[in-house]
Amino acid sequence: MRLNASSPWIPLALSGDIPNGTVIPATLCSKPIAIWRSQSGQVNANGNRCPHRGMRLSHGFVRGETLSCIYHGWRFGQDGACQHIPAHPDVVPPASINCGPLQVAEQDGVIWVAEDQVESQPPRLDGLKPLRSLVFCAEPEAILTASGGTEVDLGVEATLAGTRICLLLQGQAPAETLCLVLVDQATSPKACAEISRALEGIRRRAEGETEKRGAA
Amino acid sequence: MPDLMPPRRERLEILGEVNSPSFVPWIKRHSGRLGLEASAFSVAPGRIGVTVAGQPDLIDALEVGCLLGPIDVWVSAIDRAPVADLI
Amino acid sequence: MIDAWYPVGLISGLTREGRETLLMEQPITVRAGKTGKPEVVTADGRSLPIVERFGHVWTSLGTPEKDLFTIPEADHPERVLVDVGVVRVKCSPLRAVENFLDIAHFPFVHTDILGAEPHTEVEKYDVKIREEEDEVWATKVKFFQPQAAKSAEEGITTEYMYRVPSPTSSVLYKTCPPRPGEWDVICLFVQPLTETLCDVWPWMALFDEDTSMTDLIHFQQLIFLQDRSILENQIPARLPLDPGMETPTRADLTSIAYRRWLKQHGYTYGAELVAQ
Amino acid sequence: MILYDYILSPSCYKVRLMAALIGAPLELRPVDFHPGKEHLGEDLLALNPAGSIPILVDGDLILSESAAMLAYLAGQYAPDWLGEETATSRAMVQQWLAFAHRLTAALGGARLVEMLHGQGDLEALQTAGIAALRELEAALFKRRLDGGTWLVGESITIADVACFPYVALAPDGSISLDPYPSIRLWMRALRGQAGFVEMPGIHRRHELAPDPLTPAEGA
Repeated sequence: MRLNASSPWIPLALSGDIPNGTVIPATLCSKPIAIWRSQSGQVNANGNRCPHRGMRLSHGFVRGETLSCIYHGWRFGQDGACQHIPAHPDVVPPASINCGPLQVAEQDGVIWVAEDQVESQPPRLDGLKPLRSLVFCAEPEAILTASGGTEVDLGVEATLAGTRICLLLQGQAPAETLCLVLVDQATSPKACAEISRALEGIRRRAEGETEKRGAA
Repeated sequence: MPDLMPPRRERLEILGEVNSPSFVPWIKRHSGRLGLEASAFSVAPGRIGVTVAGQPDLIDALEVGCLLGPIDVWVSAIDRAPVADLI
Repeated sequence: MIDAWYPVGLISGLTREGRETLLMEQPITVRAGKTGKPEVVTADGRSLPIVERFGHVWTSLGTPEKDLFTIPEADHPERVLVDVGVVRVKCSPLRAVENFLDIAHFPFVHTDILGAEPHTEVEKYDVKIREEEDEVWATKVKFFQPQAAKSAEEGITTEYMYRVPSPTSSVLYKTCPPRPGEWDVICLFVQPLTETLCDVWPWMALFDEDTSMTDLIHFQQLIFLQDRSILENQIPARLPLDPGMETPTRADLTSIAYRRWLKQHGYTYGAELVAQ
Repeated sequence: MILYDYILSPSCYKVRLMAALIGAPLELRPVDFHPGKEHLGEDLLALNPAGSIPILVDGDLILSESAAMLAYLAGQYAPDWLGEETATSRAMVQQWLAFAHRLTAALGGARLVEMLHGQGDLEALQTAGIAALRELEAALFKRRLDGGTWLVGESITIADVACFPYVALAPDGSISLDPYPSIRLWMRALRGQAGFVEMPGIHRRHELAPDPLTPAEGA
């Protein structure tokens, strides 16, 4: 499967999974990154490595409009630039000390990250709303097979519990795929619950398939 | 945020087994990361000189980084002296 | 590093059947011999040299040129000697030592115990590689601590000295609240299992008549285990000997001196030579 | 009320955390579990022949199961934490208390092997741990669909406290929590409760303390 062939934007999380004042780890083209949302609601993404001594920033905390490293409290702004070094409180850090900011866009309830500067907007997901994200210990091909759906640019379209769903797939590591699940906008909460349960079944089948192939 | 510390200009003399060709570019890169202006490099056997300008604590940080440096150099000492007349 | 001494078990924990473990990827067995004296043997039956000191059994895969370092202060008869036990950490043995030498993380990792915001500033301190002893020493290290030791009730500025006498051991001397003028001795002895996995054996020699042994053990385990999630989440896993991808500052001077000393001796087991 | 306690035991932490969250008085009696194996000594075996900790002693009452301790503390000091008085709610709380045993066996087992030299089939423990985390994630996602935050009902219960510690410490057993957004949000909500206390491996939420760089209001 060739995922996401036509867009530089990679879908990496659902908006609802990152409320204000939180940070999560993610993987962008097998590179660890941190995605965080400031107290005012602004989403940001950067490398998941503090430029000071290499601590994962996804273990840190969001205070106001800044992300702090849990190790020594180095504080970074939305442009990725270091704003404060607690061990040397009088220093005004230069913008060149930064945690590798990435371009990020939030659209249709999905958070998209791009490796390089891009002018375009992420693809629209018309008529769909986000449901949940799952990680499959399986390759995208196995997920396609298990879902009984058809391949589209960003992953798979399928029908589950009588509803149109879209699985945005992103390989994170060998046999590890992030799956952002979108459902038809009109789906009722009851149907959403049903789809969520059915997804667990697709995951079992896809992982069973991957295991079989691995053993062969 | 107010700029609490006035910038300073200093001459660093980096002594030791420092003549690997990797070191000067390394110092330039590291100075750049620290937002320091590094200029007037001079290279002699067992010695690299560089003039840097910027916040004192960040010049300290450059000294700390250079003390370790890349794997193919051995820095035995770094002498620092203020350059008074340039700012 | 093969000729250095490494801790491989508590003397008090020795058994006849022994404990199977690793030392720099070599399988070894640490056990009490027939006379009760400790023995360390490799998988191919080679007996390794032994030192019994500071509550632990020490051994070496090579031929140690020097005797194991000493801690004269620890011999004081009134000190309580504390075997803290062992914790396995998925990190480079060198990273475990480096973290132990660091005070700037206290307010964020050991919050309200060893440090607290807004007292985050690290004052200048002295660091040198002492040529005669061939050890790294950091002295006049001062930091504000809300609860400096189990016996401390309120915040004080605590003074520390750090010492690295062997590649994976560190000794910390810190102000001893009940005995002004004396130092508490807290050690971190690290057994390198692989380049990215280690067993950490903290050990202490304290002046503290009031606190129970169990409380002392728990306090040190609490502190050390707070560091574990940090140590397992630094990138790269091995300790960089080139800081080109990092931003050390004056507060990191002990860490840098330790790395310089490792580099000077070619102690690179668990180290990353090129910045990445 | 005396808790025979070990600082690194997630099961002991459950009881410390519960007491802190509801403001129940608790006298701690530290047990030299590691390296001293005091829990297997005569004195503690006399209290709890199973040789496990925690042990909670209140007068003549001796409890050796952490779930029972949570129920006892809540019953004494904060009955709301037992859940609503409906058959469904009571059953669901029991369901999660039993589920917490699976977390202890799998995630706790992996943690003992990876951290404290315990014995066990690490891969099997991790597989069981991941299965349990996926089950929890699915249940918490379902709760989010209904607008809920906690495992049972509208407010936090002993079920949440019982499941929290071993889940939060899953990385100690080399089991990543990265794939579980709903678990992450649930843990964050619990760590944000008034009275929350930490244990090694579970950090506090620093952002809840006043920002030292922002002058306090009125200052």
